[in-house]
This record gives sequence, structure tokens and C-alpha cells, in this order.
Amino acid sequence: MIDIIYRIGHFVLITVFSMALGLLFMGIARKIVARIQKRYGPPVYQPYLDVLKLFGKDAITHGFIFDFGAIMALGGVIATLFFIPLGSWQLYSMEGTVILVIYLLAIASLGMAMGTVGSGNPQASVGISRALMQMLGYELPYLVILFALIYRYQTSSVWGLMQAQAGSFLNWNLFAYPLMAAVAFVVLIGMMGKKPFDSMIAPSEIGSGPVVESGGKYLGMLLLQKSITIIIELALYVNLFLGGAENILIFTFKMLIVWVLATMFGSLFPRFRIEDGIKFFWKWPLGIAILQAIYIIT
Amino acid sequence: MLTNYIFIPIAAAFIAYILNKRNRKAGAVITALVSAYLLLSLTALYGRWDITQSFNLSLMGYKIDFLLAVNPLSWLFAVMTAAISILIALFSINSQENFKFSSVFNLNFLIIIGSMIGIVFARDFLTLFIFWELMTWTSFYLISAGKKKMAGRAAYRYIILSAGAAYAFLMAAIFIFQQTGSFAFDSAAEFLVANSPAQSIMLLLVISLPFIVKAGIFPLHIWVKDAHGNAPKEFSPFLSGMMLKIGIYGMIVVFYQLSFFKIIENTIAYRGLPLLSYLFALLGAVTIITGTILAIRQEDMKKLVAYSSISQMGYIIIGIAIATPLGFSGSMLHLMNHLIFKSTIFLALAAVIYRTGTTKMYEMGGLIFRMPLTFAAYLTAIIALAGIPPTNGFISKWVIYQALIEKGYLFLAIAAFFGSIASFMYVFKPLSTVFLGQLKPQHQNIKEVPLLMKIPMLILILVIVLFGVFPGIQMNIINQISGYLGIETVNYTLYSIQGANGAWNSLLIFNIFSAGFIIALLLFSFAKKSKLVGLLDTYSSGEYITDAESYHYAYQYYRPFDRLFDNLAAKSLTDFYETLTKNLVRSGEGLRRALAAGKLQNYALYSVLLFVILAAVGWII
Amino acid sequence: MVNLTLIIAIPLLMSFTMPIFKMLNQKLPKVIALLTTAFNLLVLTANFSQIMDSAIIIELGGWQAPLAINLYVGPLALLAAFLINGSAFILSIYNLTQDYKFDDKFYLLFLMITAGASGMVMTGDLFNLFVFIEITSIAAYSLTAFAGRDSYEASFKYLVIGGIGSVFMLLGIGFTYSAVGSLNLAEIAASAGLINPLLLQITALLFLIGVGIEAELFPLNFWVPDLYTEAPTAVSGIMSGAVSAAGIYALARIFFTLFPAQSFLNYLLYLGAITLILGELIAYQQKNIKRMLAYSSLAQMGLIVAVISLGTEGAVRAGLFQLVNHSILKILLFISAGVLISAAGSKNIDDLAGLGSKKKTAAFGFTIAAMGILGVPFLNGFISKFMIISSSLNADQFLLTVLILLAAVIEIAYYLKVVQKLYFEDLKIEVKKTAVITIPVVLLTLMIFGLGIYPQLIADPLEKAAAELINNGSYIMTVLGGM
Amino acid sequence: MNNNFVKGSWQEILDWAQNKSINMLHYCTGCGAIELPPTMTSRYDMSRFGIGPAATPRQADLLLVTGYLSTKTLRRLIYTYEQMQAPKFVVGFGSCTINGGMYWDSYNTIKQLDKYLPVEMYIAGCMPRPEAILDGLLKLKKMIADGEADGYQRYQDNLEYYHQNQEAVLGEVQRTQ
Repeated sequence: MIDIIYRIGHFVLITVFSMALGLLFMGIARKIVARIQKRYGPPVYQPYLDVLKLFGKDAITHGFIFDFGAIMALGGVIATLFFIPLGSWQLYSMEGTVILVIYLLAIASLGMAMGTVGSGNPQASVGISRALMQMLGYELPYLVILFALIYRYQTSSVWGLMQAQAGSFLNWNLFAYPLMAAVAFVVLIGMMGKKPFDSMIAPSEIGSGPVVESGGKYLGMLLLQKSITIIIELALYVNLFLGGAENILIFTFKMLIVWVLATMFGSLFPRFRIEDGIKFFWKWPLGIAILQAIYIIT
Repeated sequence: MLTNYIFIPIAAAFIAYILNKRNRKAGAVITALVSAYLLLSLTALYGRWDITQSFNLSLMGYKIDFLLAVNPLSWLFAVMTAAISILIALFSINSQENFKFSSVFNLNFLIIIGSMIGIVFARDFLTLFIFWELMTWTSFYLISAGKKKMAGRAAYRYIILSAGAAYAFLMAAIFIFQQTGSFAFDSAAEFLVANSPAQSIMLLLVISLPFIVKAGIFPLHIWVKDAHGNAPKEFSPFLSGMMLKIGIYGMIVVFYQLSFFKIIENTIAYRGLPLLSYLFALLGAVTIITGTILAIRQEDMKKLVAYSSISQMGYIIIGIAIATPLGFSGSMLHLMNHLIFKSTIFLALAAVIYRTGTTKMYEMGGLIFRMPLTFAAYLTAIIALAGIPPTNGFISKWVIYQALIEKGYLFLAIAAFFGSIASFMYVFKPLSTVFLGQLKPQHQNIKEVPLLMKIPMLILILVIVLFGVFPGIQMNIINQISGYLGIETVNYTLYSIQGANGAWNSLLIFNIFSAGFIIALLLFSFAKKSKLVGLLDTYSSGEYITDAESYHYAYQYYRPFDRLFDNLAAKSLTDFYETLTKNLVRSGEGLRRALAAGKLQNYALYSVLLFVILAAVGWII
Repeated sequence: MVNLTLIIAIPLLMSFTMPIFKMLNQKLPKVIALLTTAFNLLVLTANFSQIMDSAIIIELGGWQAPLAINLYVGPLALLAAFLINGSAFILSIYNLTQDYKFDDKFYLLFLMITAGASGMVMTGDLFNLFVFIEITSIAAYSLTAFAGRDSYEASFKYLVIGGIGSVFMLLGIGFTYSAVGSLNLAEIAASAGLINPLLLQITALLFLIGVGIEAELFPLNFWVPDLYTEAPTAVSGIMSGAVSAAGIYALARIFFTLFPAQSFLNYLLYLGAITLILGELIAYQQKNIKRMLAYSSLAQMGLIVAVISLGTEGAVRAGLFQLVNHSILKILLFISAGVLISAAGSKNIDDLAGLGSKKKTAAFGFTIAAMGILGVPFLNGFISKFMIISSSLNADQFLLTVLILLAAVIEIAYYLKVVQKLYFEDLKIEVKKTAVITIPVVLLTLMIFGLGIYPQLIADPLEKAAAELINNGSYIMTVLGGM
Repeated sequence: MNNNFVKGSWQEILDWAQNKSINMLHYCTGCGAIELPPTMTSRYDMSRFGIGPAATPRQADLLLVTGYLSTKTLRRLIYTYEQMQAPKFVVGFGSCTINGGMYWDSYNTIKQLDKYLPVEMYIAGCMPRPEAILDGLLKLKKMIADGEADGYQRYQDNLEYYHQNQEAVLGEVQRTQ
């Protein structure tokens, strides 16, 4: 019985921690982008305020599917959280496999997609169709990288892949397979929907895409979902390429570095058109990933 | 004893035909009863793999014996046929009210069930061929009973392809019969192994032709889209659920029972896999890619789901062709799961067609408000099809991935990844265009489908989730099959499967997923209660919209993505076959005009000419 | 043991007294035709068991073998005679519901054709064979002309080609008679060795062309499409069912007894194969349903000739069984097509759309026969197709098997186009009243399913007939030995 | 439910959060819209006070009416206002929203915005410069923090009055529930 309470407590703690961390990272990103644009930008804790304000506001709903979508999105993402080792907290990452994490992320995006399209607003459907097309674009190189890593280390669990890079920082995958790390970095930006690949939530073209109808607590839940997704994807990248970490602090620090680099990288480029985005993903990242995979297999 | 599983449905077919003439629902009720009987008696048969039955016949001087036997593989297929036919029969009891050919439907449907069980129990080429022909013919009549003009053409193309392949099969079978003196599989297997590899490979390829056509593998898949797209709405689930699988059953028989793998053992190999089976795997991969790309483009939802069946069959072919224990059990798992979720999708779509009358996606929208259960069935099925964890679809795909990664087949893996990620796209398209989005005025007063159509959908939802959480149920029959076919088995428990480099525990994932869901639900209900607002009250930059039609994004849902593949899709394979038949017709016309132009004096001249030519020929020799 | 010559004598007698019956009562000729064909069948069944043990030889006109005209009725002849009189019987049932302009003359010729065909099949004498061929052809020329304006042209075409054929045949008989000095088939076969090979070659060719026209081989069969399309349904039925069967019997009898060398049979093989492929290809894009059936029966005849000329016992058995099946199926096809055409008022396939719902029995008959020809299991076509493929594979004629299968696929293509139009398309035209043909359709369907499910019925006579055809030594012995 | 406002401590926290993060929907009705880009970008950077642009009325709290208002735009403005959610505020720019400004005698402009929508604050200036806008917005933030910015409450309380004025000008106006 105690074990269950401990487990539930652990469960809630991890969720709150990653939500807070995710929002902090989003605040830091807004700060960095402002600094690049030579302006002060909102305080770092601005996202917390936004979330608090949003949960205070009234909201409208378009029926059952609209609510169910938002809940499923957040629920799916929280569930995915527990299959990735965050520094020393290895949670259930022994059990699940990397491919499972990719597909669990798909639950969240499917939930969000269903909810927002349920609102009946065409801009939401256009946004979702762009998001799915782009997902096909960046998932392919990512899965080829995972294929190569799993084949190389003969284990598909995230914990196993992380342990394989133990020892000195020289045998991190970043240094063992630099090309693959670079491709994974570009794919990371695509996954998080940051600047060059954010045509799905383009505020000017399609009224911020899928979230066009979500105000109040729905927008708040989607913000929380976005924050946890950022943490998951960063954690995945750190575990696979930067050798994970002994304790949570170093792990957060590594995530921060990757996050800052990604934001800087992102804020320089204009937005891709959707088919150019797919073409880009399938031309360079996929090509390099396949070459790397062939190198590993033979 | 086995024959009554075959001849009861066929006999019931004629009764159903007569009764259905009087009362519309009788035929479907009889089909349901017969398939219920079949399912019960077949499940009772479980475990008794030693029942055989054979009767021989000296037919016009040939001594022929017809052998029937049960083995785990055929038992699984028979049970699957019976199960899916009950659901379809239940569904079609009142979905056929205004269906002109409903008595023809029940007649042919029962004969197909009987002949399919016959195919599956057959242990020699001739019985297999007879029931195969019977199935092909009755499904021809069934498909052409579908949508007016196109169904005829689709059935026509289907029958020519499968008949041509079936005749090639007959020729090869008779050739083997002449060499070995009997049609049985085992004597043929011995002969083929002993025979020179080149000839036996040729023979086996010709024998596998009808199975390739029926499984809709790449070069011969052109009939699948039209046949599934235009068949009557109750028959499409059976067509894409079960009929494609019989092709796979045939491939398994060719690969393992006729020892195709043993024969090609020593041929040149690529990464430890004989080139020929790698070729089959490549064919599977190409089927996945073409099926997916074409599925994304479709505007007619039944054609879209038909193409998705083609691409899902590609997975099964890859699984079987790479001939590893994981691969085989992965493909068998996927075979069962595909049957379950594909027939759920087709049943849900049939319910939608039953209510709205159209299959074009852009003519519908917002049906979730009127048909919630159909939406729930469709949602669970597409979650399974896309391979999202808590459902059974993910497990089979994951096992196939494990098999591919274990042996490091990169290109097959890329095709598999592409297929499953792109399946999110073509699976979400009907969901958003048909069920979500704006509810059209003409669909305002649509009601949910009657009870009898709800039951099959409910059962299938439960089965999807059940097998999603406890794959062990499926695994124990699959392991018996692998044992029977001589492949090592994969170890598993009730809710986890041991892959090559990582285990899979579905119960744990289900718990964590529900925990996450509860947290989100708490967060949601903690905040202020939201106000329900109508569908038309959406942000449209200030303008107030009144007609739902102009406000539903459905037509060409993935236009940017399709633009990348426009030229590939344009030169599809069907034109290749169309030009083939056109030249055939033109050659016939040319011959007729040249020779039989109706001028009498030519005819008289021909007889004299013949005499002169033959005399000259005779004189030279 | 009723004397077999009655089979020829009674129909001839009845036909020439037909005008008198017409005067007595309007309906009488139809009934008389039915009775005579039924009588023929009875006579044949009476002698069935006796012939099965050993062939019956009947001398006409009291002279001894070399001079007299003798009838040789072995199992093969019995099978062919059964086929001819059977189809005549069913067609006369069909005729009960039809009425023709000069019906007494129609039935006169109808009985003449049956008598001629039965005679062709039973004769053991070469010149007698020529006489019976002439009787059948003349009856056929005039019968085709019964269907109004453009059937005259068809019968004229058949007249000219038939005439040329008989000229060639007469030349052949002249050559053989001059070389051997006797007209009796067994006599010629016995002394075949004496004739110098070149003369043998020429006479073989002459006979090939002479009888080839009856057996519808490639260059000689261009009268067939016009005849079957324009002639009345009953006539095309009897022609395709009975007369072409008799033609093939005569061709096989001559080639297997007089010129048994495989080199001659190869001619037949190649011609048969060409007829098969040509017939199927042209039939594929026909718009007129009867013309399509004509080309298809032409192709089937080519197939039968090709299979029989393979020379092995299995092949001959397969060919004969296909011949029997083909006659049954073709007659059913022609009868149902006849009704469908009269219902739709035009022979064009597109106008037949949707008739399945209105003309149930005719459409059902057409579908069953089409599926029979295409080799659907549990129907008779399947067994004969199976035997054909295995016998041609046995004679390791690999190319021929591929050709047969290709032809089968093309066949499926054009037959199914019609079946689909009948059942699954909407009715375009208003349906006219037509004759009721339930009895012949039911009879034929029973035969199709009977032979399909339990082919043993016909296995024994087939076996004996094939054996008799192959070893002509025993044939010579029985005929000359009896002297 | 939300109109019997309980001045509990929870509400104060929400007001505090509201003023710290305001999503602004600038409906470019008149010539004032051009002033907003400079206020948002590097030179004046309004985002440092937590105020940022919002793409849709659903996500917006603040509605900026920048300049003169023609009757046609009034209808769109009303729909947008009603699509925004409860703690929402309206700020009018320039004199045109106060008394019609230089278009005081034109036949097709709205002379007094306050008759149709509850306006929290006006920012003077024939199109106020960014500094003026920032100063105004800071003033607004203080009002929100003190709980005085209850325009949406006023609109709710005398809905009838506002609807009559709107229908007087526009004739029939589409109402959401």
C-alpha cells in the first residue's frame, strides 16, 4: 500500500517538476529571442503568469470532443514522461522502448488534433493537416537514427541506450556519431515546432493554427502540454546523444544548453512552407541519417 | 466430419436465397446463425490437430484423392472467417433494407464462407483450387452487386486477374501431379526439394501467383482499390478483412509447407536472407509505400481505407518474408489485428454510408454529434491502425520493427516507418472530414444506427482494447502455429512480449496512460466550468458565418503533400494494364478486318491457299 | 436388338412425309420431329450395352464387305450419335414453342440434318461418308435461310465454301479409290502401306480441307460467324451442337484410321491452335451476342481438334469429353441468347442490359452455361478443362497449355461482360413477350450439373471410344475379320 | 455564475495575474494601428510589461480600438468583443472614439464608442505615440490590479442598453448565446 502512495507521490512530483521546468524554459526562450531582437522581453517567469491567468479566465467549449481532446493531449504527454530517464530518476524507462516514446507522443498530438478539429474551425483543421504532414517529414529521419542506435547498442530501452554511453564524455553519441547528433538536433527543432518549422501554428496565416478556438483553461492545458513535450524531447536528445546524467541538476543544465542553442538557431530563420519543410527533412537529414545507418550496419 | 463445416454454409446459402426473397431480413439472420454455429464448433475443435478426412475418386482414369486436415494455422483462419462473418451478418440484418441485391448477397456470402473454410482445410492442390475458384466466382458476383457503374468494372478486372492466376496455379499443380502422382502438399514438397532448384522455384512462384493477386501485393494490387471501394458496403469489411488474408495464408503455405525457404536456402543471400525472400520483402515494402501515398490522396473514404488495407498487407508480407521467428509472429499478430481494426473501420464507414448515403468525404462533416457510437468505434479502430500504444495495432507493428532492427534491414525498416507514420495522416483524414468539423444542414436529423448495427461495432471495440492490453491471448495460438510450421517460438506472458532487444509490457503502459489521463482530468475539472457554444460560433476574423458548407475544410486535405507525389500517382499501374487490354482488342479487330472481312471470294481462296501451303510444307519435310 | 439403320431411315421417311402431316394438322410437324428424335434416342439406348462389348457391323444391300456399304457402329460412333440425336431432341423441344414461316419445310430439313449427321457418324465406308456429308450440308444451307433477308447471304457463303470442300473431298476419294481399289475404310487402312508417300500426303491434305470445313478449322471456317449469327436459333443450335461434332468425328475417324502418322496429326494440331487463339481474340470485341457465341464455338472446336490431334489416349478422351460438354453448353447458350434477343429486340449486347431481372430463366441459363464453359468447379466444363491441361502437359506441349489457358482467360473476359450486363445494369428497353423455354433450360442445367458433380456417368463410354479411335488395328480386324 | 463577483482573495490573485499577462487583440479599425508595431518591437517593447499580441479573440483579454470606427466595422467589432472571454477590457485610441474627432459630422462613423462597447480607458492623441500607448496600458494594468477595470461587468449588467444602441445603428445584429 505504501509503495502505491510513494509511487503516486513520485508520479505527481515528476509531473509538476517537468511542467515548471518546461514553463521556465519557455520563459528563457522568450527572453533570448527578445535579447536577440535588442529588446528586454517579458520576465523569465512570464509563462507561469500566463498559465495562472488562463486558468482564471472563462472559456467556451464546442462539445464533448473539444474537452476530451484537451484532456487526452495533456494525459498522453504526462504518460510519456515516465518512460524517459530524467537524470537519476529512471522511472519506468527500463520497461518502455524508444519507439514506444515516439508513438506515445503521437497519442498527445492525436488528442490535441481531435479536440481542436472538433471545434469546427477550418483554420484548426488546416493547422492540424500541416502538423501531420510535417510530422511525417521529421519522424522519418528520427526513426532511422533510432534504428541505427538500437542496432548499434542492441538495446531499444532508453535507459539501456543511455547506459551504453557511460564512462568518459568522449563516448557520448555526440562525439561517436557527430553527423547523427546534428541531424537529431535539426529534427528536435522540427519536433518542438520551433521557428523555422512552425507553419502549423502560424499566427498570421491561420490564426495560430489548431489553438484558434481554445481560450481560457484549454489554452492553459495546451501550454502545459507544450511545456512537458519540450522537456520530453530535450530529455530524449540528452539521453541519446549527451549520455544522460548522474543527477537531475546536470541533466537540467544539459537540457538548458540544448534548448538555448535550439532557440538561437530557430530565431534566425523565416518560416518554411509546409512542402518545402518536408522536402528539406527528406533531403538532407534523411540522407545523412541513412548514410550513417549504413555505416553502422555494415 | 470436416466437410460439414464446408457444406453446411453452402447448403444454407440456397435456403437463405429463397427465404430472403420473401422477407428482407431472413437471409442475414441465416448467415448470422450459420456463422455462429461455425464459430462455436470450430472453437470446440481447438487443440485436436489430428483430425483428417480424405475421400478419393477415380475421375476419368485419374486417381485423385481430396484431403482435408486441421492444423493450428488453418484453425486460426477458419475461426477468424467465422468471427468476422457473424459480425457482418449481424450488421447487415437491417443495413440491407434498401439494398436491391440483398438475396444475391446472402447467397454468395455464405458460399464464400464455406469455400474459404474449404480452402483453409484443404491439404492438396485440387481441393484448394476448387474452393479457390468457387470463392473467386462468388466474390465476383458480390463485388459487381456494389455501386452502379464502377462496381461492374472493378469486379471484371478482379475476376480476370484472379482467374488468370488461378489457371497458372492449376497448370503448375497438374505438372507436379504428373511428376509425383498425387496432389497432396507433402508429396509435392518432397518432390520440389528433390527437384532442380531453378525449376522448383519457377513452379513455386507460379503456384504463389493467385495468392499474390488475392493479397494485393504490389504489381498485382490494382484491383483492390476499385473492388473494395465499390463493393456493397457490408461486403467491404469481409473483402479487406478476410479475403486479403487468404492470399497471405496461401503465401505461408508456399513459404513453409511447400518448403520454399528450404529450396532457396543455398541461393545467393543478402545479409543472411536468400535473395528471393528478400525480393518478396521488398515487394511488401513497395506495397506499403504505394498503398500509403495513394491512400492519402483519395477523396472517397472507402477507396482510402482500401488502399490502407493494401499498405497494411505490406507489413504482413515483410514479416513473413524475412523468415525470422519474431518476423513471423509479428506478421501473424498484425494479420489478426488488421482483420479486427480494418473491419471495425469498414463497419463504421458502412454505418455512415447507411445514414448519409454518400462515400465522398467532403460531402459530410460533424457526424460526431449525431452518431457518437460510430465515432467511438472509428476512433478506437484508427488508433489501432495508426499503431498507438494502448491498442493491439501497436504491438504487432512493434514486433515487426523488432524483427527488422534485429537483422538490420534498413530499407525495409524505412518503408515500415514511412507506412506507419503516414498512416496517422490518412487515418486522421476521414476522422476530421467525416466526424469532426461542421455538421452539414442536410445531416441535421441523422440518427445513430439501429441497435443490431451497434453490437458488432461495440464487440470489435472491446476486442481491440482487450488484445491491446493482453496480447498473450493471441500469442499462444501463434506460437502453436510457429511450432507446427517449424519456426522457433517467441516467449511471452499474458501482457508482455519479449522482443529482440527490449520487452513490451502492455499492462504497465495502460496503467500509466490512464494515470496521466486522470491527472489531466483533475486539472481540467479544477478550472472554471466552460460555456457550451454552437459550431457556427467560431472565430472567422469578425465575419459571422451562416452556412456550414463553406466552413468545412475537407476537400484535398493534404494538398501540399500530394503535390510532392503528383507525377508518381499519375502514371499508376492501372494504365499499364489498360493499355495491355486495349492492344488485345485492337489486335483482335485487326485480325478480323484482315481475314474475316466478309468477302466470300477470299474465303474460297483461303481453302485453296491452305492446300498449296501445306502441300509445299509436306513436300519439303 | 433393334436394327441401327432405323436411326437414319425413320427420320428420312418422316421428313419426306412432313408436307402430308402439315395438311392433316397445323401443329403436327413439330410433334413428329420431337417423336422421331425421341425414337432415335430409344434405339440408341437399346443397343447401348451391346455396342459397349463389341462394335456392330451392318452390311447394307446384302453384298460382302469390300463391295457393300457397311455401317460400323463402335462406342465412338455411339457416343457421337447420342450427342447428335440428344441435341436434336432438346432443340425440337425448344422448337415446340417456336413457329417458323414454312414450318413443315423447316422440320423436313431439320430431320434430314439429324439423319445425315447420324449417318456420317455411323458409316464405315468413305463414299458413304461423303454422301452423308452432302446431305447434312444441303439441309444446313437451306435451313440457315429461314431467318429472313441477311440469312440468305450467310447460307450462300456456306453453300460456296461447302461446295469447294466437297470438291476437295471427292478428289481425295478418287485418289484413294484409284490407289487402293476399295472404298471401305478398314480396307484402305489395311493397305495404307502400299500407296507411295507423296500420294498419301496429297490425299491427306485433300481430306483435311474437305472435312476441315465441317470441323470449322482456321482458314476454312469463315462461314461459321455469319451462319450462327443470321440463322434461326434452333439451326445455330443444331449446327454448333450436332453437325460440327459430326464433322470433328469424321475428321478424327479419317485421320486416325487412314493417316495415323503423327506428322499429319501435327497439321491438325497447329490449325486447331490457330483457330483457338484467333476465335478468342475476335470474339473478345464482338458487339453482337450471337456473333460472339459463334466465334467462341469456333474457338472451342479448334481447341477440341488440337487436343485430339495430340494423339495420346488421354488427350483423345479429354477432347471427346470437351466435345460433349461443349455441345450441351453451346445449345443452352444459343437457346437462352435466342430468348434474350427476342426479348430485347436486338442482337447488340448493350441492349441486353438489365434483362436478368425480367427474363429470369433465359438469363439464368446463359449464366450457368457461361460458367460451365469457363470451367467453374462443380460444372462439367471444369473436368474437361482439367483433363485437357493434364493431357497436353503429358504430351509436354508446354506452349499449347499456355495458349489454352490464355484463351480461357480471354473467354472469361467476354462471357462475363455479358453476364454482368444482364444482372447488374439497369434495364434500358421495354421487354417484349418471348417463348417459355423452362423445359430445355432445366434439362440442360441438370445435365451440366450431373456431368460436373458425377462425371463417372460418361467415363466408361469415353474410355472405350478413345481406345477404339487410337488403335485402328482392332478396327481393321473387326471389319475385315468379320468377312 | 460569474456575475455575482466575490471579492475573495482568490479573485485578487487572478486580477494580479491578469494584469501581469495581458493578451492584446488590436483590431485595426482606424489609423492608430500603425502605432502598435513600434510599441511591440525593440524600441519601446511592450512585451516587457507582459503584454503580447493574441491571434484570436478567444485568447485575447484586451481589445484596442485604434481610431475612427465606421458602422460596418462596428458590427465586426461587436462580434469580436462577444467572442472574447470574461475578464476583457476595451481601450479606445484618439479622439475619434471619444466624440467622433474630425469625423464628427460624417454620416457613417460612430461618434461615441462608449455607447456600444464598455470602454475602460481612452488614450488621447490624434493617434497616440507609443510612449502614450505604453503609459496608458500601464495605467490600465494598475486599474486591473485594483479591480476597477470592470467594463465587461458593466456590459453584462446593462446588456439591454448596449444592445438597443447597437441595433439602433446596425439594425439587426447576430447574437451568440
